[in-house]
Amino acid sequence: MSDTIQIERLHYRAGKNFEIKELDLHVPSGSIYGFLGPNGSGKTTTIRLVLGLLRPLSGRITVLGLPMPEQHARVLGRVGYVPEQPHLDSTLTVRELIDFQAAFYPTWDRVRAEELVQRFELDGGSLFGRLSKGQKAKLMILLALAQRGDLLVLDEPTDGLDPVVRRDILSALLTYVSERGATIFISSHLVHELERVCDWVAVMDNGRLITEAPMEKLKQGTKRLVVFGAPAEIVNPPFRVLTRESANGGGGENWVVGNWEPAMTSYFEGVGASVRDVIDLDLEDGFVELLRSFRKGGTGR
Amino acid sequence: MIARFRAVLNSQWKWSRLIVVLGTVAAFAIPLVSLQGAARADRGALQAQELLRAVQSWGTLYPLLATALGLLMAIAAWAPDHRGRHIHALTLPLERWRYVLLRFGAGGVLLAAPIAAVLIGSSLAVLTATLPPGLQGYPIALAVRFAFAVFVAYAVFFAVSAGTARTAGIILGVIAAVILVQVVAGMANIDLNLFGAAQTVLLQGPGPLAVFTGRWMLVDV
Amino acid sequence: MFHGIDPRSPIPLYVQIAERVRLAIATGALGSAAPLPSVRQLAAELRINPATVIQAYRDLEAQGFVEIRHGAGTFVRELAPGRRARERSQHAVALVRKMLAEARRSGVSLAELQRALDTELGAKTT
Amino acid sequence: MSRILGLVLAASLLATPLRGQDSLMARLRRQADSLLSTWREAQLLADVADSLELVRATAGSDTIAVGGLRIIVNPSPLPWREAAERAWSSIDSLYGSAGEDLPRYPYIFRAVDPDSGVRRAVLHVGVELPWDLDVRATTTVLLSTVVAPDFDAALGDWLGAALRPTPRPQEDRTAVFVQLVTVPSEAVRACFLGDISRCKDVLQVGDSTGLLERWYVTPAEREALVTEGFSDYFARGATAPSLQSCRRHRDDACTALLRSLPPRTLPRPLDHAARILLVRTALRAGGRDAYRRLVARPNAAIGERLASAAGMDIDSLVVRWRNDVIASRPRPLTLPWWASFAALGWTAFFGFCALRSSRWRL
Repeated sequence: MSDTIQIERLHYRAGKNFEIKELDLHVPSGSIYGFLGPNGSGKTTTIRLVLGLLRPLSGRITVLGLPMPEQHARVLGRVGYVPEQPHLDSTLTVRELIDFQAAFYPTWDRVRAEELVQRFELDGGSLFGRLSKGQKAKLMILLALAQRGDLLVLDEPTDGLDPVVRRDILSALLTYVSERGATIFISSHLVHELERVCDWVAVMDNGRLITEAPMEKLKQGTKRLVVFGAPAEIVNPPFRVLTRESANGGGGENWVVGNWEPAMTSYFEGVGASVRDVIDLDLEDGFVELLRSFRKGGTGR
Repeated sequence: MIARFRAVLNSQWKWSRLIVVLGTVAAFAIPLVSLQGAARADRGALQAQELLRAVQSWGTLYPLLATALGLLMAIAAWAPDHRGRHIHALTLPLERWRYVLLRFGAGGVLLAAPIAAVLIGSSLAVLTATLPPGLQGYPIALAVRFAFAVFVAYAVFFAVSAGTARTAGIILGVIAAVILVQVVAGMANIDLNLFGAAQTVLLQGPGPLAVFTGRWMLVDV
Repeated sequence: MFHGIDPRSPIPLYVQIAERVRLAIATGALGSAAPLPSVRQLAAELRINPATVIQAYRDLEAQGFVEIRHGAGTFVRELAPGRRARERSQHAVALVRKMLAEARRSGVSLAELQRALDTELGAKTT
Repeated sequence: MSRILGLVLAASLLATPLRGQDSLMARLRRQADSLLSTWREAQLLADVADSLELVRATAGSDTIAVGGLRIIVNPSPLPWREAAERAWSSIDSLYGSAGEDLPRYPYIFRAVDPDSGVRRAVLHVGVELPWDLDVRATTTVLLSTVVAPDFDAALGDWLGAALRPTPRPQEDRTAVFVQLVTVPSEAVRACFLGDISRCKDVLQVGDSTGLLERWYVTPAEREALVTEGFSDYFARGATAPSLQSCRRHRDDACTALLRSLPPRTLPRPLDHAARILLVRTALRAGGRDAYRRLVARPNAAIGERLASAAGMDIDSLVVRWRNDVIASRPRPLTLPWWASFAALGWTAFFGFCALRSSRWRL
């Protein structure tokens, strides 16, 4: 299964204070790829690099099999992009914006566009500047979907929108994916939304990729263990210790571990400790723990 | 390619509607007004001299109108892009130079309206006015000169506003440097006449602004 | 039928969906040869990844509950009579097991649990 | 002179006691006599110097004779021979047979190196010119030094300018055309439209009585002439009130003012270019002896002299003159051809600069 987006050893620096070093990222085609990360972690920069808006210092980016930014003209024809801030001109009306966009994409699907205009209840004559935040988001999603692209790059599409609008957008997105089998690269802060929709997850912090794994593997693999009698130093465990704190009251310790398999409880007997309980973590807790351990330990994968 | 050009043309038309309409009205009115007042046959032999003077004074409006049209159209072409920090344009599936060419062409097409208005206005003016014997109208020559002036002005301001802030900065920097050197030379009373040199380079000869200077005479001997 | 699907629970979504379908079949809410919602419709409605729905339907097909006819959709298969009863009893056992784990975690002894069950069941039968 | 002497005396009186009174007068008289003798001596020396100068200027230089033209030049890279031939051809075409009288005295030219700063003896006779001129410039120098032979005052007054051969007659005709069209005078316009008698009036070759009415026919012209041409001249003194009334379109006031002008100061509607063109037309029409006939009777009326020179009556001469002028309408001053290419070139250049606008802007 080839990857829709491949980034190898990407190196980019903007000014003095921010830098992306040695970034490797693979988005399998047909997947819905969630891109998690705190503000300022380089998500938007990475997206702009993928779209050829920025020029990397070194490294290779391949989108839909073509090198970027060299082939940006051909690639962008098959990519729908929804930016974080609305990038459309506020003095044009919705109808004009749709017609403008239609002229630039050979695979433009006029029927879908009209259908989405009805569904999103957008008024063709109103100026883009006067639309509400939700309507603007809907219009940008409409433009991205109506292009019938093979890849949708969404930079916090539903951020700060009310649940109703979010629901409309998500269902329209998912309908599109199931029809066209397109790949979605979505960066968001709404972890629950990603948890529900994505089958791949990547976590990025301060310009470095912490982890990139299928959603299930990440969720199953991250557990909180209640451990008693564990020695201070543990020798190369099969799993990855993210954090290790003494539980408040009751002498045990709370561990958070990654890459966990159920069979690994036997390792603790070998070390003379006992695992009282294995608690599942949802994506949000897992994400928070990952970030904390990464920032403390600074270890990568 | 045609659909893309039409799309860019529509958006450009929406942004520069006012400029084009006002420009066209002005371009149509100036020649008519310049001849109307002065072509009174009852002034007898004085008519020729008065007519030439009037045409001469009204004539200075054409280069001004041409420069204004070029400047405003260039701004109308690039202001929205600058506001959106060019992201929308850069995500469109075409090379940058092709997009810029579309913008340039769209502006050019829209500027055809005022140019046609000058041609029609001046032809009409020459036909309706009773010219004194010996004087002749040159509507086409005037319209052609106006067209070149508009396009040169448009191209200059288009290049400046299309460029990033850096290129605009460079151009302004050069101008500022020339002025500074001239002032310093003036103080140190070295007889260095940069303005004169710049003027000859730009205005006379095949300089870019040569088409602006010269005789904007709708009616001449 | 699919309300309360919880993406945050450790149980994967496709497992939850498959379970709900089996339950519906077991309780007779889905008669034999009844059509299941299409992948696109269910994905849009529940706002989950279509691949998840597909995987759930495949598991069900593997377990013999449904058959996927390409282009026409997914339909419940003709089940042997005993199959529904066995399914229902399996579901009951799963419920009890979950209740026991919950009781242990909250420190409720087995005897107390037994007494609560009798009173609850007693009240129901009279 | 006496006043200064008085002063000197007063000063000396004040400065010195009175006893040497008579000796002062004797001394001044002796001084005056010695001054007189030195002055006469200087006179003699000057004459000698002039003759010497003449010899020196012409010594060691060759003379070039082309037709009636004889010029003495010092050896220099200037193309004298060719320039002389060209000059002579246009002199001959203008003056015809009268050209032969020119050699009465040769013209002296001395070419000097324009770059060298070395001090040269001042040349009192002949013309000094830099030697880096091309043929055209040298010809023009020659033509401007040649004076029309026995050119009389009456003709000079009428013409108002020197009659010189010109290598480029076409420019004069277009200049006259522009005048005929733009001069604010009804008579000139009538002439332009074909009324030959008006043409004769404005050229001042016909009947020259009542010129004001002939030249400035309509009140508007007269008023324009007064208010624009002579407003400051009449603004002072006695004529001020009539100037005000003339400004209020009172034609009689304007006419009175114009009449009050001293003779021959009333501005002629056409300037000298028109009249020079008329003379040229006459000389060209009259053949080789036309010039001789023109200057033959200095006190005859200008009209008759021109007619006799041209060998035709004055009316047909004026008709020919007018046809020449009408035929040479100036080429319409549209955009020069290279300007259009330059404009297109600059448009393309700046367009290209825009195309290079960098794509990496974020």
